[in-house]
Amino acid sequence: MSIFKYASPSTFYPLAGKIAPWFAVVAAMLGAVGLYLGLFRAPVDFQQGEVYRIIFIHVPAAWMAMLIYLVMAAYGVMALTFNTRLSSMMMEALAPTGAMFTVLALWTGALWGKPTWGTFWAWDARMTSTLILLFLYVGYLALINAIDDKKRADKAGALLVIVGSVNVPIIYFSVKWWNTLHQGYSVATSGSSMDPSMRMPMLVMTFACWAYAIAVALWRVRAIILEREKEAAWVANLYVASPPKTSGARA
Amino acid sequence: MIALAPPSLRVENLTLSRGGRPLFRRLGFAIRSGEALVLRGANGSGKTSLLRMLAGLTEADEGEIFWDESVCKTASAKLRLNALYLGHANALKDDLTAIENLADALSFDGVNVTQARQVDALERVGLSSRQHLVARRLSQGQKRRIGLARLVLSGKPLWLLDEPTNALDAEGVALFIRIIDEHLLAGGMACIATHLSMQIHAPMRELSLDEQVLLESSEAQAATPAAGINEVAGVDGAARVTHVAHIAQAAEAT
Amino acid sequence: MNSLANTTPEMLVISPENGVLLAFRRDYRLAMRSRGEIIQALVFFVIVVSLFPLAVGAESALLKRIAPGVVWVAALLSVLLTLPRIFASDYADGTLEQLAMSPYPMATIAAGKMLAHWFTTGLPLALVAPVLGVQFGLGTSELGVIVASLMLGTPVLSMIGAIGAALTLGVRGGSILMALLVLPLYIPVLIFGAGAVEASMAGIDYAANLSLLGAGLLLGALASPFAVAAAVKISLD
Amino acid sequence: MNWNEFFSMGERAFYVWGSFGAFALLIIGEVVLLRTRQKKVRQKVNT
Repeated sequence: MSIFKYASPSTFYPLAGKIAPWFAVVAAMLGAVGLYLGLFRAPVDFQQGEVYRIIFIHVPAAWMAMLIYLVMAAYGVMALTFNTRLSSMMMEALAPTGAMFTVLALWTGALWGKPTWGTFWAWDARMTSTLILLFLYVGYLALINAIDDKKRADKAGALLVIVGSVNVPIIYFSVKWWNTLHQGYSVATSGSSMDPSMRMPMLVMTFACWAYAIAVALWRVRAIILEREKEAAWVANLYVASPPKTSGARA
Repeated sequence: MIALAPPSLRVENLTLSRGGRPLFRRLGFAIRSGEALVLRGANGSGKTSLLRMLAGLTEADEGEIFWDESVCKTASAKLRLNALYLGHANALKDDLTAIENLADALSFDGVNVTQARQVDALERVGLSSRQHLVARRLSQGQKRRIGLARLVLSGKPLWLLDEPTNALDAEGVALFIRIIDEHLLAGGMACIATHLSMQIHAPMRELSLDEQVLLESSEAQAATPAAGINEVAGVDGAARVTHVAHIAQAAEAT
Repeated sequence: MNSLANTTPEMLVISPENGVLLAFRRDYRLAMRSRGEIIQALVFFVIVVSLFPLAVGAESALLKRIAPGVVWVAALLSVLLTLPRIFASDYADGTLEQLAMSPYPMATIAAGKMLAHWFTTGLPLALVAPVLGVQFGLGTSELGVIVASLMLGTPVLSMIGAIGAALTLGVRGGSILMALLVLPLYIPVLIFGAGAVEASMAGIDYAANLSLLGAGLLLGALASPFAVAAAVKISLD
Repeated sequence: MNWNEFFSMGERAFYVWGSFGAFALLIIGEVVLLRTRQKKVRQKVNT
């Protein structure tokens, strides 16, 4: 089928190489604009003063952490149903970035919690769920590294992320239930009631993170494709024709 | 009889690579009713993987398997219904006795066999006095014989056997030859992966996985020309003889 | 000697419930043959629970407050320890391949094996838990809620655990890896299970918790056999 | 625009710059790691 023309690694490799830099440039620009707006333009919050600016990276990071996991689950469904190797490679490419965003969300959440509630870790519902999401990422990465046969690792990883993604809403719901049962803290990101000049930087930063994640995932999937297709014919003549421009010309 | 219309198994351009290393590429062959195909090849040449593919356990990278001329995905239920796969492992539970293991295996095969016939089968394979012995205390050869008893009773048309005679003594091997001859005579089919020579009397062909060359068995007297012939059974059953070089070329083209 | 080979055998009825029943009876019989393992899991559960008073002191008010969490975490760990038993020995001796070759769908066989695993681990835990509850000073109604929550929760633990066990078959370092995969998914069951007991202690309505556990049981019963079957097929490939 | 007031972030400098610093560190770290991985693979392909 034509749609699978791009699903074969050999045709996707150059395509990814071409579009990844564009996303990187967009990410850098949006990131710069977002940081500028967030740090310089956004007004001081009457309650939390300057420290609230942390949400300009905390909230996008938390959203990205969740979004990337769900995108991985979508690729997982494709990997298991259409048996395309590329979708499981995309999963493997996205996972480290998703885990990074989760760590970033937890780190910035803790640093924001200390001045606001006096403790780095307040067992707040969203933060606890993000911590469990990090466990899911680590579980996936551990599983695919523990299985040697790539074909099995791909499918096992896909199944795990699909099962995990079914559980993510359940986890978020149960943690919220557990949190209201014990104490009522909650991260005060009342998104809607925020002053527009505060919401704008956050949106810009979110799109910056999207562009960044796409660029990094495409670059990493290129590395994964090369690692897996080392012996393939198309890889060999790929480098005979055009020596890589990054490092010195190879004999 | 095993089945009304004689079943046949045909395989076309089967490709499998393990850990980045291609085991075989665009492999094609057929097994007709009443015939045994013996898989030859060095260790790690993919004999077991090919058997497991025919058994519907392993998925091929490419290629189709035709059972009774209807194509089925390589790891499909239809294949599993008609095949009995005996791997290296004896597939016995150490805590169960010989008769319990046999009964369990047959019930999971979906076959209703009376206790009496199970005891007869165990007697036939020389385990009558040990049927209530826990499998842990049986020797490798005796465990293999439980597998033979299961073969006899399962009534599956296609037998996929991985080194069936290892750990069997001379008398055991003779017993195995008798059982498989009966099976083939009755119209059954078998695919046997082994490096030992098989004195099967029924028509037998050998497929060498190292060079992907299908050699006619001695009975068929087809002289093997110097270049080696890969006989790919056409749809109408007439053997289309294609030169091995052509196959190798096609393989590189993909 | 009549040759047994060519009499076509008569086929059994290949229906899902037969598959589940067959697999359950097989695994249950195997578990009974090594009864020691069942007792060991129970003893582990009792030991882990009795560690806590030694750790936090025997002051009854405190013990009563932590009782639900302690009992539930210990039950969860006991189930986790026995998960490899579902598939690992069958994978090792080659019987899992034969089960996969069976005309009974793998999902039914997996369901039967999960049921047998629950029957030999989860159920005994639920029955022993009240004795430990007394040790922690829980009232009779609370003991009833502990048993109810464990009866509803431990099957879900077996189902989710079976997916983890099947995925990590034959993988080096498999048991720790399996725990890593399975524990995050156990958290909702832990929250609602322990939450039910805590709610009953606080005298508030615990029916919601139990019904959510029941919902989890239903979702698990419908979805997990297919997930486990897929995981087994992947591991056997 | 007086810079040291900006950098003090209402005496919350540690928390704000700790967060933004981690943000920059993780992003740049990931890109650098990715670069080395690609270089390593390219060498392996060419040999």
